[in-house]
Amino acid sequence: MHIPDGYLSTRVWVITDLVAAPGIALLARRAQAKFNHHLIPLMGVMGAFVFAAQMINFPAGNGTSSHLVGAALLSCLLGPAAASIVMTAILATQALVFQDGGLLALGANIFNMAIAGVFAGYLPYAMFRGSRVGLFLAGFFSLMTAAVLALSELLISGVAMPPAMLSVSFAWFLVSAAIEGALTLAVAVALERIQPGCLRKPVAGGRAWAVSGLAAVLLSSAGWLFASDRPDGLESLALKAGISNRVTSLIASPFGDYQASFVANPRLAKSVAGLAGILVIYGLCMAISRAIGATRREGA
Amino acid sequence: MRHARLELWSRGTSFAHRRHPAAKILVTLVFLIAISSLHPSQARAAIFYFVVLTALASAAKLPVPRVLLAAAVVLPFACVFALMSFFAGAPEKGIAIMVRSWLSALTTVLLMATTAQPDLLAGLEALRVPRFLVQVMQFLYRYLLVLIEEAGAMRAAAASRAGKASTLEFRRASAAAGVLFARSWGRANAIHQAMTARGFTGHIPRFRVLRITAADVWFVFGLVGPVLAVRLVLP
Amino acid sequence: MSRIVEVRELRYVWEDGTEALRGVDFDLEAGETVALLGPNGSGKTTFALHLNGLLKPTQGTIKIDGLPVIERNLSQIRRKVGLVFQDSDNQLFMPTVLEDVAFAPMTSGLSPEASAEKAMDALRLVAMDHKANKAPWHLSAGEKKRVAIAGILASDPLLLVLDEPTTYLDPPGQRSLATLLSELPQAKILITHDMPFARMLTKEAVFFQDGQIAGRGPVDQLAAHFNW
Amino acid sequence: MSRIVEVRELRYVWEDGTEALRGVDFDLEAGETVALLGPNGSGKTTFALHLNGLLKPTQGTIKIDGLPVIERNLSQIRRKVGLVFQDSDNQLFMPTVLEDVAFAPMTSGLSPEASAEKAMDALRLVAMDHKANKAPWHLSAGEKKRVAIAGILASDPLLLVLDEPTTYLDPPGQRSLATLLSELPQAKILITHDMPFARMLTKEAVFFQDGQIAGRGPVDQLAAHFNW
Ligand SMILES: Nc1ncnc2c1ncn2[C@@H]1O[C@H](COP(=O)(O)OP(=O)(O)OP(=O)(O)O)[C@@H](O)[C@H]1O
Ligand SMILES: Nc1ncnc2c1ncn2[C@@H]1O[C@H](COP(=O)(O)OP(=O)(O)OP(=O)(O)O)[C@@H](O)[C@H]1O
Ligand SMILES: [Mg+2]
Ligand SMILES: [Mg+2]
Repeated sequence: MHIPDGYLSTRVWVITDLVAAPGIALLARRAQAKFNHHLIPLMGVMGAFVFAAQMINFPAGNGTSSHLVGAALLSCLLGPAAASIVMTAILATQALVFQDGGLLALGANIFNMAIAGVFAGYLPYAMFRGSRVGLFLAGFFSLMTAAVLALSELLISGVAMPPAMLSVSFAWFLVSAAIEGALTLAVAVALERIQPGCLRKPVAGGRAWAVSGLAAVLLSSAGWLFASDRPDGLESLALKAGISNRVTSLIASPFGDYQASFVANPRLAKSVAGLAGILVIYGLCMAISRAIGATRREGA
Repeated sequence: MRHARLELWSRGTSFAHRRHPAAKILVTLVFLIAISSLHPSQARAAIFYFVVLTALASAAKLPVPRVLLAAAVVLPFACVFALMSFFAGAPEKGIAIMVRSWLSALTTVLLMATTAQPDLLAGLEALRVPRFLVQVMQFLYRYLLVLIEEAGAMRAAAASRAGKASTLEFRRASAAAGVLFARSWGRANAIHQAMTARGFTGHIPRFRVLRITAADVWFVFGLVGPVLAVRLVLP
Repeated sequence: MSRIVEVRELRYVWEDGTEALRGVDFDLEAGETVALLGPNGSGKTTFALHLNGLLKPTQGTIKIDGLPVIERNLSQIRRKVGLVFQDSDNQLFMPTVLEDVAFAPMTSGLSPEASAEKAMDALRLVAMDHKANKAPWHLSAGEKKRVAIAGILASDPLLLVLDEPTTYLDPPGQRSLATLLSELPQAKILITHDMPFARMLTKEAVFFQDGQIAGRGPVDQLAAHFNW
Repeated sequence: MSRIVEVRELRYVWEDGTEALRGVDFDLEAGETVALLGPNGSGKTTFALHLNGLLKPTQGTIKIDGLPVIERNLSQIRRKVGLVFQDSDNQLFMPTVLEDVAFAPMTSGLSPEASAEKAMDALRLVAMDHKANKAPWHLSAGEKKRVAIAGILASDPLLLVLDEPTTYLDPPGQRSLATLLSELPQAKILITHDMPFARMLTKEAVFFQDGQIAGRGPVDQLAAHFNW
């Protein structure tokens, strides 16, 4: 699930970083606005709790055991915006301290798990008004979304994979997602028993957020499928659908051709494109934080 | 555990340890970008990066073999993909993934092994990562050990009174997760109380003012230059 | 002498219905030191948490240095009251010892340099200045306790509230803590089960029982009366 | 008399390189009680964690009741050794006090009713039967300690290892714990900084220093020698 560095093509990691960075900046602002200053230690400790909870082994039958991933649980506990920030902090810590997941790939991992995974979990939770079905589906969809996104990013990046592996992967995802659903439900029930009222009741506004979040997820994942420049694994799939060519030419926007054509050497071009991508992300974040700072001063 | 070793290394005082964390993060990113686009055919560039990274590790007075080993944690996962590439008829792609992910991990390990955790956070803040996120990371790291230790101790306590932890069934395990949560929640409240008691009103001040020196500038250009030049020159 | 603490008819009920405090009246004058004794679960910690507004009374009033402990005054109150918690892990939350101790001076608006200097002075008082740049989670239990105390000293409180400060300290550590505290001029409330330690620091004690004050007087007399 | 504990040349290095134990030899006969004294950070807790295999020696061997402490024997060993952790928060992991204390009897195969009864007996011994249905993390610090001790008593071990069992206990609690322990026939290893408590329970002590045993002998003699 945690994509390390070295797997993703320049295009994929640049785009995911471009989506994730401002997304997280916005969510950080939202989470910060919503709670009082109680929030910082609470979110940090909840992140540590998810880390620690991953140490608890759940026997999954036939001698194997499994552990919680936690994105869905966090979104039921803290609401989606705060949960996204906590997951981001977890992913960054895992990448830096434990080399679990890459740094350039951090954007992709954040997008898959901290944004898409969290919102995909919150949507069913909100739709089923926090019932048990909702909790199970939260875990299920959260993991499924994150896993499918990770897989498509790898495929788009041109990671070679025998076609048979694809169906095996999907079967495996289904099983893991079902386990995550069961764990989310079991742990949430235990929490409610121990500390009644700790799960956040989904609010009306939260539902709108969840819907738009999921829509964004679906749109952008579809976008990547088509933006793919070397769709080894997905190639056959897309070709069968007969849409690949049409859409690729459709999306051939200036940015699609971002490989800085003025640099002759194609390999250097990739590095330069990467650097340029970083600069763009950086600039975007600066602009957003400026904007946030400005609105906050106005508000104060 | 991994973090213990990295933390131990990060307390060194070498030239690399003393560089501004933001400078080190920048250099790390440049290395990662260069490495991430290495092609299967570019063995010479890969070797060059390996040599530079190893030289940096030894200049930072780190135990080079153990650093190399620490970066190798990513290899088992990469092996799976290498095998898949092999079966998909593109073995060279698999090799490239293994090389790239190992070199990338090596770069990250070097960053962490030469940067103490508070400095790293200060560096992230200097690069304008949202302060709010950085502070959540600070608390996460601070209580990571405490809670992992508590979870471990709970497991041990169960084990020491029951023979074997695996006799816990699914429901007991979820009860344990629930207790861990309740205690984490309680701890978060206690921490907030302690912070409030000492004047916290939503803003955590920092006074470790790190200044960018000429040495930092040399450090960045001295490394970024060759790294990019090699990508340009070597076929 | 001015009155530092004035508590009237304080009641507190925990969320799960436990009545932890059931009408407590308590006074403390400037510079005085008093030991809070009493059985486990008698409400001492709950009482201490009220003194700087961390818990809101279910009923009753509290004044610190003449100032009512209410929302509006909290930031002033918290500058006056230094609370050393039972668990130092909860108290030390910054990435380094120095930053942690400098936290209170910094938030009170001092410059970084002045804060650092003040923090170093406090660390010297507890003999921990040589570990200023360590991470708090690398310290032994006793060292953590010392740093927690330094963090309180650095904030120059009017009143020190110490909740079982000798736990986990080895005997020499306990003695040096007693010496340090006895040299500080502030008013002190000392929650402890360690009678020799209490005797080293004060003659005056209060005895808690079932959320009420069951007696006030000389340590030895209370100890004899409650068979302590 | 049979030998309950036999430790030879025990060394332990923590992950971060701290040498916590540097060659410890230690013996204990059935029914004997010994106090482990020594400064903060001298390795006492690390030593205790080895006795039921929670830590694996970097070097050296440990035998409990003649049985080597190795993976294969752990479930037997753990039934023989009852460990009261330094931090009772780490020890209480079930949702209610009663369930926690009944945990060991339950897993040893007793019926739920018999386990609950056994647990209630143990809770009565530490005067905590009236809080049987409370959540452990809602207890006061001393109450937690009592429950932790009850959890060990309910498991009927051969050897009791108590890591600072008097922390947070009120003086009557300390005395009744001393009485209770002195009436138990088991062998006991008592880690403590509380000298009066140590003296109440045993004449024999071991002094840890820098991960080694720096002396073994009568409590008073060691205390005088190490200025304790
Ligand atoms: N968070 C909580 N929720 C519910 N009840 C609590 C909570 N904390 C404490 N209590 C209860 O309130 C009462 C008073 O607890 P308190 O911690 O003030 O006791 P104490 O005098 O400090 O005891 P000790 O000497 O053991 O520290 C006890 O009965 C305890 O069980
Ligand atoms: N988890 C750990 N990781 C690294 N070092 C540790 C760890 N736990 C303890 N140590 C170190 O090992 C040494 C021995 O610690 P230990 O906890 O055994 O001391 P102790 O004698 O029980 O002290 P105290 O009286 O304070 O409880 C200390 O130097 C301590 O810093
Ligand atoms: Mg208390
Ligand atoms: Mg200890």
